[in-house]
Amino acid sequence: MALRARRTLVMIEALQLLISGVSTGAIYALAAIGFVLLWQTTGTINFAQGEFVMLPSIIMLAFVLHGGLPLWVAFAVTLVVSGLLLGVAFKVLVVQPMIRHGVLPLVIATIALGIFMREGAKEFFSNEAQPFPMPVPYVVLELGGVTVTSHHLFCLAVAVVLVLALQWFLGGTRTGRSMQAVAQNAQAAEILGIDVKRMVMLTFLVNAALVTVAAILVTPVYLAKWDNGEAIGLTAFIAAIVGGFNQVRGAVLGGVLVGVLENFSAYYISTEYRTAFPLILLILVIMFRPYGLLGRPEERTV
Amino acid sequence: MSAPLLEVRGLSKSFRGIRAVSNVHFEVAKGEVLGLIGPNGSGKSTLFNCVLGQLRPDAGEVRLNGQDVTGLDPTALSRRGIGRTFQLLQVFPALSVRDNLVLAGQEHRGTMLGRLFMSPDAGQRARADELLDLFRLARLADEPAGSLSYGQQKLLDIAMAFMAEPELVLLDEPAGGVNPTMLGDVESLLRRLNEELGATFVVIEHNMSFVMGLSHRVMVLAQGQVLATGSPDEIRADQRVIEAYLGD
Amino acid sequence: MSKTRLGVALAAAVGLWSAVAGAQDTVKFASIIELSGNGAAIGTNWRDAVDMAVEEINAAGGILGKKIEIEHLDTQSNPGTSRAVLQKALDGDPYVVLGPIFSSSTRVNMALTERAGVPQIVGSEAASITQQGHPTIFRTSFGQEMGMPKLVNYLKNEIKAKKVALIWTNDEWGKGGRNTAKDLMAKAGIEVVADVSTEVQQVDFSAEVLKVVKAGADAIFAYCLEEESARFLNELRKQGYNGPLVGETTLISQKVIDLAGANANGARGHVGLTIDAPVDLLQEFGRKFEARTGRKSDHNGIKGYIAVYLAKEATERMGKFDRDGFAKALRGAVVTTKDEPGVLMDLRIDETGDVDRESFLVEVVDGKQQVVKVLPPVGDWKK
Amino acid sequence: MGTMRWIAGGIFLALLVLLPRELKPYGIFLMSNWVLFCVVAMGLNLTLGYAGQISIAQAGFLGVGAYTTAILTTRFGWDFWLTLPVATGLSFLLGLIVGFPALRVQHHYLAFVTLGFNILIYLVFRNEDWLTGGAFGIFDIPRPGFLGVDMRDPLSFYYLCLVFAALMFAAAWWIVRSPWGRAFAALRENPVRAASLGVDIRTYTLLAFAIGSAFAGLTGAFYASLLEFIDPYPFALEYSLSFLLMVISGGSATLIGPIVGAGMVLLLPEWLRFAKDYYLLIYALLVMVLMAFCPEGMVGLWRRMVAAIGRRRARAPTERPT
Repeated sequence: MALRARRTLVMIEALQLLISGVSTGAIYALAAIGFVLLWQTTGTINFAQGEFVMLPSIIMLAFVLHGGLPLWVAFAVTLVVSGLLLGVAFKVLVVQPMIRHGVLPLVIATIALGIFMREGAKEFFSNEAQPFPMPVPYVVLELGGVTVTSHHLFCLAVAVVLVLALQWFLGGTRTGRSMQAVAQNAQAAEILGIDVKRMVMLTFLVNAALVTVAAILVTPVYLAKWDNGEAIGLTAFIAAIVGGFNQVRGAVLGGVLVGVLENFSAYYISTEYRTAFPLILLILVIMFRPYGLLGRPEERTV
Repeated sequence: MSAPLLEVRGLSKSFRGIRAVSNVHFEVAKGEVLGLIGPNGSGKSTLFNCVLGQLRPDAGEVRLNGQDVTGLDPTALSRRGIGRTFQLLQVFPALSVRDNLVLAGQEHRGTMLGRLFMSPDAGQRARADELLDLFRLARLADEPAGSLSYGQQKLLDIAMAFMAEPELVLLDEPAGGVNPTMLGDVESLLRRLNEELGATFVVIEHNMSFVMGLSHRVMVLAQGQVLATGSPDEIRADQRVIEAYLGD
Repeated sequence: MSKTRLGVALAAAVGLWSAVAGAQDTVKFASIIELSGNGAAIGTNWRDAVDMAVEEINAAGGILGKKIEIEHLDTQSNPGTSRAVLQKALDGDPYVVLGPIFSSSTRVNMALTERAGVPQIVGSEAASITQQGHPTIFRTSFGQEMGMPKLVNYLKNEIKAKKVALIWTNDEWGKGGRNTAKDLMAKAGIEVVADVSTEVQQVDFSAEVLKVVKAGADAIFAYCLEEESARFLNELRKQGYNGPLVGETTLISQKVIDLAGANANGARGHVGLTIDAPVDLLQEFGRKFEARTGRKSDHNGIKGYIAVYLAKEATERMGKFDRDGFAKALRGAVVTTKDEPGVLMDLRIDETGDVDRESFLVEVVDGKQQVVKVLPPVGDWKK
Repeated sequence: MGTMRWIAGGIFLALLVLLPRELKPYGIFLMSNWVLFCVVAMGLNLTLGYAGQISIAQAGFLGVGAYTTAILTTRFGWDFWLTLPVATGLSFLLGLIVGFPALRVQHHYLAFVTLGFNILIYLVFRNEDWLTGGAFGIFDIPRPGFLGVDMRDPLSFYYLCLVFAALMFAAAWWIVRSPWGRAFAALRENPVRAASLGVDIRTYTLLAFAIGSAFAGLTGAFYASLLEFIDPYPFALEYSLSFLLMVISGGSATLIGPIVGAGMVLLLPEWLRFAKDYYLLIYALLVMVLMAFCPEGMVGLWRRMVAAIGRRRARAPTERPT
């Protein structure tokens, strides 16, 4: 009897960790998807992806605090601003001039861009963390010993809807399929009469939208601060690679897996090494399934 | 007749159930030039890559001087005396012409650690200059290989395959993309190498007059199998070969 | 061109040249402080409060007639950089060095001031700093070895906790506090039933909080940085914990209350310095600071403010600018607010450079700090 | 051109010897730091620039050497000089291990594996208190004794670092012009072709990592001694990114690129101090501009300028009307 009670307790704990992990992981997944899309279409490894999540949260908060806008209006406005800054300006001013020089200079440039965004947010907004309003009314539910908040459920719902919509868009619409075609082989797509430039721009806009959504989901828990991007960016890389660098589904799996793995390893193994476990997973995946858990092997070139 | 230099027995290779090379047998004698022809997709390059360790054959064996070398990696095969060129031009554009040659020879002698303490030219300079003269590249010796014309790079590519004094050289389309004037140079060079220095070749080529003029024997591949083997004249007259080329 | 002039010209050209010592009627203070990196928020409070003190003193005629000239150098929250910039500051021959706050930075660079014989007044709290025998180091807030016993006593005597769960930020400050607390608890017969570290910038606290909550402790002792404290509090309340919760200043500071909102209610913390203390001078400082910067000062601002006035007091007691006499003037000295209102509270400097004075036990009630108890100084010098 | 280069080198060396005599301790410290980081960047340049293997773990390797020396000198009372072979050997070994993934994956995958290794190394430094002192670090690391000179004097220690850096520069130069250097270049440009020419690309790939790592590890010993204190922070990921920046912004696959790059990364923030709080902003912007207009780094920019001047000179007579 005591054993059974213990078992139930263990189950409840595991469930608690799982739910938090999945909901945090869903947010990582959004950033990871954008990361993967950029890689697919332009070969950009965006080392500033974490800052791409941080900046919209700061902008949104600025609209709320200084502009007096309700959060959802601020979100809509920020979506536009992100599209311009993180989509159009990023593509035109950073990626376009540098991509022809190869991967490394662009890597360096995005690292510098990350510093630039961090310092900018610190200088022109605040060097301290700020609270961020919840997008939906905050309710704590207790279901059989497991605590779930309305925010958890909201994160999950948004992520699921967004990923399904994205899958449908990429697979079921003409524009989406064109985007996929460009991602797989830009030259062939061009021959097929696809407007490659437009598709690439669209990818950058989709990324901008994804990070903005990620921002409104993560910041209420994580707080708004200029250096928040570091941890999120790193986790998004790991998620993207673990899941599969050339697959949207893969990035989703990767994000959730990393979120859950962090929680479980912190609880059952070691909090001091909580960041190590996703990295070990990353190294194992790269060594034994370099194209990711759900990814396809890339074409071999001799 | 002495043992053949290269002996390939029952070699097969499939990709996802499609047989690219199927039960291929052939031999190359010392001093011989064997031409390897066949329509696109007939398995020539796959056969080459299996022999040269780029791909692992599913079945069959490859013997060099009677020794089993099946499944050895390209580095080991190179050190055992097989040189090769690739279908696409492959020189090291940032290295000088001479350095390309020295590189092609330096790993065949001495020890790994020894090479760190060797003179920079690894004792290969004389041999490199000899080949530069032979291939008429001497005046370009210190230019980066990337600055050479296509034909000159092709020559350099072939010269690199010969640098380590290999027993056997496999050339994958040595005439591909070379302009007609240069083509004669390439052909006469290869013939000289064969006749004067006794070099042994296997040559994949699409240019029929080139390969027929150079080879002692020609082997025809179609759909992964050996269709015919014989002297250039016999092959020219073989009805099956003509059909294979015109067929599909 | 002579060798020297060539060198000077080149050095100037490469930008390595430190400014030549200032004019005769000024005295140079160097402040080595966290202005970027993850200590930027606390360092900024320090800087602004130090500037405020310097302006006040200069407006009132300076120290012994000399105006203070202050330069702030950024440690980038990095110990290596803090050492480099302190070296740079020492090249300019300052009278006294203020800062830094991060203990790791102080521990790296204090050897330099010791070698140069320059007094250093730091904002760090790690116990080890005043135990290295540095002859001219001082601090203006409690070190962990002064603050922690007060807290452990409180856990033992007031809360009557037998089992305590510890949660701490995994950096040198958090780990140092945890080590000190663990030792003291062992001596006090309190069992540590959970010992959980957290990362700076950690996103999800659910695993850590679950560990702490499920440990079956009588009380939770939290020793996290302010942002981590806020994230921790949010998750803790989410998981429904309402038992006793104690910590240091960083658990219940105004910043944490701003970030965690109602979730901070009920948390108790030991506070050495707070602008909400029932002390007129502290409250007045808080108002002046807010008027000047638009922000509320945390304890780090108060530390910096007192540091400047402490240097002034030491100098005026000597009647001259004398680095060697500085330590003699302060060590073992009691400084009351009657002597120097700028120290804000009566205090005593002990023989190692540590400070002793009253402190407060504060509880967050309805989003406000409320002083529950005034804790007397460790020593009995007051009466 | 050849003599010009020797003269320029001589002037540069003379500056390195004479300039610090005029500097205050902070300037000397900065220069010591710079010459040491030059060696770390040279090592990464061998791995990344010459052999084409992306590595984002250089700061971790530096840390392995620094901790080895720190632990052996403070805990076991070893002489500084005796710790050098151990520091070098350990970092060499670790470089081999980190290099193994490069046999399977390349490009961005390799970047992320090595990045992961760096964070793991950092976590070990920070968490294993019993070995590394954890977040508290290790204090009172001695300066080496050398011919009875007091190395606590910043200038003397700077000269020791300078001699060390000069020797390492010579070693890098030797490796690059030896047959190994040629094999590294082949590995970078076309590993498949190289293998077909008998170049053992597996061994060379591992060597490229191990040598680059050993350069960093050996430097770590001097770095620990320079700071006299180490904690985990200077060996975190962001410093590996800094070393990457040094190599790329200076000019990869050139001998002086890392020297220029290390100078830029260390000294540029010093020059920008006038900008106060904005210096990192300006710094980041400058890096982006450099990458956009001159991805071959400063050495590439210099070469382009020289070439442009050469062209103008060659063209000048024809342009002038007669």
